Amino acid sequence: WRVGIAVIAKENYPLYIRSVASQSELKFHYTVHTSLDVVEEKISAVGKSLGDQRELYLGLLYPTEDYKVYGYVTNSKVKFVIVVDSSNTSLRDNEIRSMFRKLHNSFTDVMCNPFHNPGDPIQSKAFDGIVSGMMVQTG
Amino acid sequence: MADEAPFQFLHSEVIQYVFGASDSGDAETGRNITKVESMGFRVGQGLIERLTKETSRFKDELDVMKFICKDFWTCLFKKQIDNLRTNHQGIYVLQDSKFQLLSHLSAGKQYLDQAPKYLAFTCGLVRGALSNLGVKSIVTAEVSIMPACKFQVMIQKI
Amino acid sequence: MATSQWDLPPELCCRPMAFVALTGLDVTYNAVHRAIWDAFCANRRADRVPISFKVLLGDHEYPKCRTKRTSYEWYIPKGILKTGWMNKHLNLVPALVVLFYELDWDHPQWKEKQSECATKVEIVRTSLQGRNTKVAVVLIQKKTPLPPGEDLVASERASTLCNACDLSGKSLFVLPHTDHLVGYIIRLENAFYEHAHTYYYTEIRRVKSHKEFLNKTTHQLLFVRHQFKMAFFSELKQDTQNALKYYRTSYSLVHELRTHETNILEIKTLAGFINYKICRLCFQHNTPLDAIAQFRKHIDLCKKKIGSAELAFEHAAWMSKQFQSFGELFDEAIKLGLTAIQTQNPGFYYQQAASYSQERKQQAQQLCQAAVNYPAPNPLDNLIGGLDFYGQRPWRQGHQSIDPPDTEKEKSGIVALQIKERNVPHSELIIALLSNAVAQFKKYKCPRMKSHLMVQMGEEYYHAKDFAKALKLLDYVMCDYRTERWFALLTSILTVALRCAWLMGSVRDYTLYCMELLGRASTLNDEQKSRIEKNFMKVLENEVPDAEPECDPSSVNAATALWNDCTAVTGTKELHLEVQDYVPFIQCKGRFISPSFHVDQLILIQVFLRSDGPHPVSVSKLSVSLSNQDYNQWCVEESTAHHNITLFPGKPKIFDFNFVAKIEDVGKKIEMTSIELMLGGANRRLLVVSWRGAGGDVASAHEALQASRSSRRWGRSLETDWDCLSLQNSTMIISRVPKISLQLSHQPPALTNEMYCINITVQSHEEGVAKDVRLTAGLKPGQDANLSQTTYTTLDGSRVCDHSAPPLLPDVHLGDLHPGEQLQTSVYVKCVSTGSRVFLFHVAYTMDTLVEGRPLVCKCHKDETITIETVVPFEVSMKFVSTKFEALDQLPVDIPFLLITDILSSSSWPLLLTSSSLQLLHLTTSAPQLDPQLNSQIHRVVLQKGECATECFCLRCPPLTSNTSSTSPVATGHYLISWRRQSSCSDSPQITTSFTLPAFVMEPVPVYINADVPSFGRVRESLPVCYYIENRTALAQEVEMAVEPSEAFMFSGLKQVRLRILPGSKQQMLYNYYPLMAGYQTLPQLNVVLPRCPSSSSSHALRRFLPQRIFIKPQGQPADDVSIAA
Amino acid sequence: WGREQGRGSQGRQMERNSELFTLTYGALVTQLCKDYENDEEVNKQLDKMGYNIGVRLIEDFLARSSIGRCQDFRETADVIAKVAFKMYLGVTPSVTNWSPAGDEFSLILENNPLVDFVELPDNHNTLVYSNLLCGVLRGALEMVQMAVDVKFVQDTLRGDNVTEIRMKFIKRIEENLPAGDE
Repeated sequence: WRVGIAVIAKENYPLYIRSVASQSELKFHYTVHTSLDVVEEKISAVGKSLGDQRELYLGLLYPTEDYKVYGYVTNSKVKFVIVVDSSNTSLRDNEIRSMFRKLHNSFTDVMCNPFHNPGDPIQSKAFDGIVSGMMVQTG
Repeated sequence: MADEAPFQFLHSEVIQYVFGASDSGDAETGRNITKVESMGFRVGQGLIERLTKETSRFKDELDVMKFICKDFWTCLFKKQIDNLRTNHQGIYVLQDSKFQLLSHLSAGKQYLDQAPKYLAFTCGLVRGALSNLGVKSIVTAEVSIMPACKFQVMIQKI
Repeated sequence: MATSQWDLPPELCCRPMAFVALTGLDVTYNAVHRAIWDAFCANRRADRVPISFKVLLGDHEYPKCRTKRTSYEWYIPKGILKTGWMNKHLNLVPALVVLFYELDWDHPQWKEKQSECATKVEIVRTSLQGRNTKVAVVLIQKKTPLPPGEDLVASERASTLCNACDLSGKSLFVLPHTDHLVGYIIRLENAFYEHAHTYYYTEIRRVKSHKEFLNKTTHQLLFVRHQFKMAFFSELKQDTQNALKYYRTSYSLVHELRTHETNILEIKTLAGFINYKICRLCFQHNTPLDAIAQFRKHIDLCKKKIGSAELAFEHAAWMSKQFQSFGELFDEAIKLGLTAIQTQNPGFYYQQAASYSQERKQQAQQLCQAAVNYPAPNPLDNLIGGLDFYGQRPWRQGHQSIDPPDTEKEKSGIVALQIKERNVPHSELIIALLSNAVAQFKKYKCPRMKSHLMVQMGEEYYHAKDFAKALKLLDYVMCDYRTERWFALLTSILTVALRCAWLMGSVRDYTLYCMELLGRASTLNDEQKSRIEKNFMKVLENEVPDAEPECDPSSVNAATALWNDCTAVTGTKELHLEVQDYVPFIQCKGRFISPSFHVDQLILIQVFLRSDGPHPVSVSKLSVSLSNQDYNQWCVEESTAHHNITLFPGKPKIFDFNFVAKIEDVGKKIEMTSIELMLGGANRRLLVVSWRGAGGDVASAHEALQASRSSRRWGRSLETDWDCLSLQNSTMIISRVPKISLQLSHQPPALTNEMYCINITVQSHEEGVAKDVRLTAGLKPGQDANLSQTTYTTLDGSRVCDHSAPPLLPDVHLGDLHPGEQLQTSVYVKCVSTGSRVFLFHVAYTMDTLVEGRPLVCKCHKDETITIETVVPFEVSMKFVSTKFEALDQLPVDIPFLLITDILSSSSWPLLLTSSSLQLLHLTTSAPQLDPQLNSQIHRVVLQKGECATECFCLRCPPLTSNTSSTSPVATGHYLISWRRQSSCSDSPQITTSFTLPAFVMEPVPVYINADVPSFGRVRESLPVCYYIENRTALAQEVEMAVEPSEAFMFSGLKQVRLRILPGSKQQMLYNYYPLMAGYQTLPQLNVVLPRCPSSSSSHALRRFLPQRIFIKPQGQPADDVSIAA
Repeated sequence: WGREQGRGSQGRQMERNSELFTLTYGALVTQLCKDYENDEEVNKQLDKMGYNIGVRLIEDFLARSSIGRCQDFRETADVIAKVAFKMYLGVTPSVTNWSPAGDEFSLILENNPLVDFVELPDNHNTLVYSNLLCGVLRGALEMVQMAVDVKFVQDTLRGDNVTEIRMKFIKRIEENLPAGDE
């Protein structure tokens, strides 16, 4: 996969996972799941140290040979994870940021849909649309 | 734009709908209170999600509470909570000396028994907001003299 | 693990140290030499200079030095770095050769010795032809040398010796063989270190000097080589800063080389070497970030340098090794105190190494199948021991031009390598790396990363056909993914686990995984599920399930055999599966429909079953086990010939069970301990699926929570409501609701010590006879302990109960109670202390009832409690006063005085005081002989609240006997009052309350003076007053007495008199007073003095028993007998 | 409508509060969906509740906007669109599609605040999500002696690109009888 996007519930189970698959879908799942280690660590760090960064954007979680994993956590402890191919050097940090912001906005609308049950997997055309847009843009 | 009016009309209509005209038994009333409360809960979840979009992550419980008293309350009722007190053991008392949803009930004893109906939704709002911010709680409210109102938040430690 | 061609050579990985050769030491036979050698090499601590010593023979042959090339004109290098080079400078070519020679300054044959030494030196020099290696001489001496300069002989001989061996003075050392050996040695080796330094310095200079001869076109290899050599020498010189500098340049140069098929391996190899050195030094300099940066650069530069496609696996292998060795360096640094972080720790590098090994394996599998038979002659074994350049091909060493010299050789070489690769234990390598990574991630708080790697390990074990290990790992991590609800991942793990289970013929695991893969947590598509379901059914039918797809065919046969064996076993095969901790395709939820039942109600249990599998499943038996097994019989459902239980996909089925609770379970909890479901069965395989408690599984709790909040329409059908079905795994059995009423009547408050009466009326509203009605009444248990000490309960109100009566009366039989009847009884409680008490009235009885036609004898009971206050009935105050009503602080002996008692009622109910009495101690009545016991003055007196009754008794203390005479207070007895409530019936017992009279000190009166005075006088009429003086002492007493004049009286009689009174006798003095005024008058004061014993008492003290005043009536009135007490 | 043209904190504030309204309405609708058997009944209930609001809202409206009696239905239409909707929902629907008789017209909402964020699930294909509005209009107008018939004919929620409310004048209520709930 060249790029993948995932939304993870407060309790760390997947709410939404989508990737432009060029490699195995499964590997993407694993990548997102393992990245939660770092996310959790960063979240728990808040308030502990003085110089804790409390931005929602968590930045690059960890670099690996073939992809970069970025993280973002809402105040409701819902996590967004964006994974891009490490060969994809075109993406600047602030582009990633704006992707996350878009995701967050769209996610908030989903949360406000009275027919959506928070905690259920995300089934929303609007959200799908936003994500597809990003896939095209970055993929 | 008279922006609080639609909500107030809607709110009291919701109360009307759920509780009906006649005053039914305690058990029934209890169930209805829960119903309204859970509606508030869901709305609170949604609102807080929007409200905290730009704010940076919270430091701790107290930080969250302050946010509820300031920004959240302002968003709901265009005013802040007048007084926040805590025993530092997970109990917070939020006092609103002029609570919007009671202001139209004319003051005086005879309405005091009606008050709980009009507080349930807001209790739900607060509980929903908190739970979405990862703070499990029980929220109750009490009125001593209209339209002043105390909301008590009891944090559930898991 | 055997060393492979990809391992870095030890000469590269070791820490280079200056090499110094020691000659002239015979360490085997010569003890002194042995000692010296040990001092050099034995336990070298870090503070010693980094030198590696070797003992060599004096005539040791050092590697020949090639004659130095004067021009590089026609020289084409054959490779970058000779394989021998590093080792040569580490172990073969010394920086310094030290010759040890035993010679004391005052040696007799000095001359001979000196020349012998010189020749030895010469031999060494010749064998070092052309090298810059230094030579030094150490004289081993027996004598301790004198301080420098003092031993003239020594200095003189030293210089001659230097000349003889043509050594500089700096190269001649003396080693006195004394007890300070180590000290000397350390000084020596520091000196050697100096020499080594200069040696390597010159070597570096030498290599540098070649530079100007080189040209960029033909000698790029040499640029790399020379930089490397300088770096290496710098390391030997312990100049790591410069070493790093040289290595870096060398590294960039190596990448400037033009790469092509034939040299790419060599370039990568060298790049790898240099990179390793750089990273290692960076860590050593504690600049880990530089190390990481260098490594990243290295990888980015080399990633794409794959080389020939047929040998792609080599590249993967090499990459893997790069990551592994960096990981090791990193780990090493951490062991030396570097701190790593979660996102930057060696684990990542091991993991990457592993993934490259996996890549290697895949490529090997693709590329190496083709190769058939190993080419002969073997292109890989090279006649002249090993390669002479690192990273070259054995079949074309030294070849540097772009295309291979001999395409045939090239081909066979490749084939040989491919065939060789086939024998590489890839999985073994991968697993080793993975487990390294696991260890790291465990350390750096990455549980999920850890699990992921363990999954990979499991899968690798599976590929390596070690199914047992694979299954163990997978089963271990599965639950993490299950509980965190990552079902896609869970499914993939399960599928591998399923294969393992099948291949091992492990029926249990196989069935379990089938059940979960068919369940809602599985992301398999329908036909995959159908396939698995088919196999699942086969297991139930005791047939051999089909092999999983992708199972490696070679293992399939073996597995099939295993299955055949275990199906062959005769008899019904039972298989028990605990599925609670999984997400099985059959869901089960049980509940008591109410959290509590009355014992006379039918207890209802509902069990909901639902299958998520693709096809209907038939169940042979469903049973619920309860905490009390006796009920289990009622909670069984079996499918029979005409009715068989079938679960249709997604269609929940409800099973209702009911039973009647046992009496002995009243007040107890009944819990579901488990729910069991039987599939298959008779002469096939019997599968018993069981859930703990009331069922549910790993996923159901979350589903329930979500369902509760969802906006779906509930209550439409079970299908939709399934998720929000909640479990209720226990119920409380409570006793039958009593149909009797219980009334209590009494008159609070209770009075202390009275027999307080409580009337109880039990009224039956039962349809049947309430049998064996029993009353338990009295103090409610569990109150303040001393209440039970001060409360007594009895049924007998006719007499005051004693301490034997219990606080609580248990099980008073009241007989049977017929419908509509009522019965009454009274209970009496006696509270001897005030305060409030809670009293319990518990009426129990048994009823014969029918529950669903089944007879049931149930116990019912009704409780009432009342709180009763106990107060004192009255306050009693008692005081002793003199006959003149003056308060007494002591009791005068043998002189009458008064006891006055006040009884103040504080009871809200009228009290009847029947009588009172005194129990005297040390006291008697004033005139015992007249009336021996006092009779009560209260008799059937009724006191309302606040009213008071008073009694007065005249008492006296009998004359002191020796034993009673004391100055300490003595008890004077008790005052007893008998009483009861006026309201209480006449035959109800009297309560006697006793009060202790105050204790007093008895006061003997030695001389008692009293007077007879009429009750009144009349103005101008004679008034006779008679004084008595009684001497109670044992001595005769002189008494002087005088009457003071008074304006109220005239009197006749002795105005002043002096008389003596014998012991025990009494003197009488008569005075005739003549009152002058009417009204209360003070009598003339009588002054008494006892000259004999003035101490005994003041005249006042003597006077205190005398009346002081008297009433004088006016004149001329008729006498009446109104008497007024004086 | 505040959200699109974010007008600083003032506008945001208003937006926030209208969110409270919007979300509360959403909660109400879903609650009704739980309480009632089918969408039709939910629609009916929404209309009824709207009516109850309408009859009370009208005083508030007249008080806020010192507007006197309307001469005719056209004027009423304008007041509803330009004043009422603006005042309470912050949107100004356009008034179009007058029937020749001038007794029927459409309110076209480019943007319906009630349905922000809403995505209808498939099992609610007959739900008229915003039906409350019909009730409100009906109730309010009845208080000013106008019996009207109000219904949604287009809805963005159903994929139409605008939301259209159709209003039909029925009759003038002559005697000023107190309007009770129905």
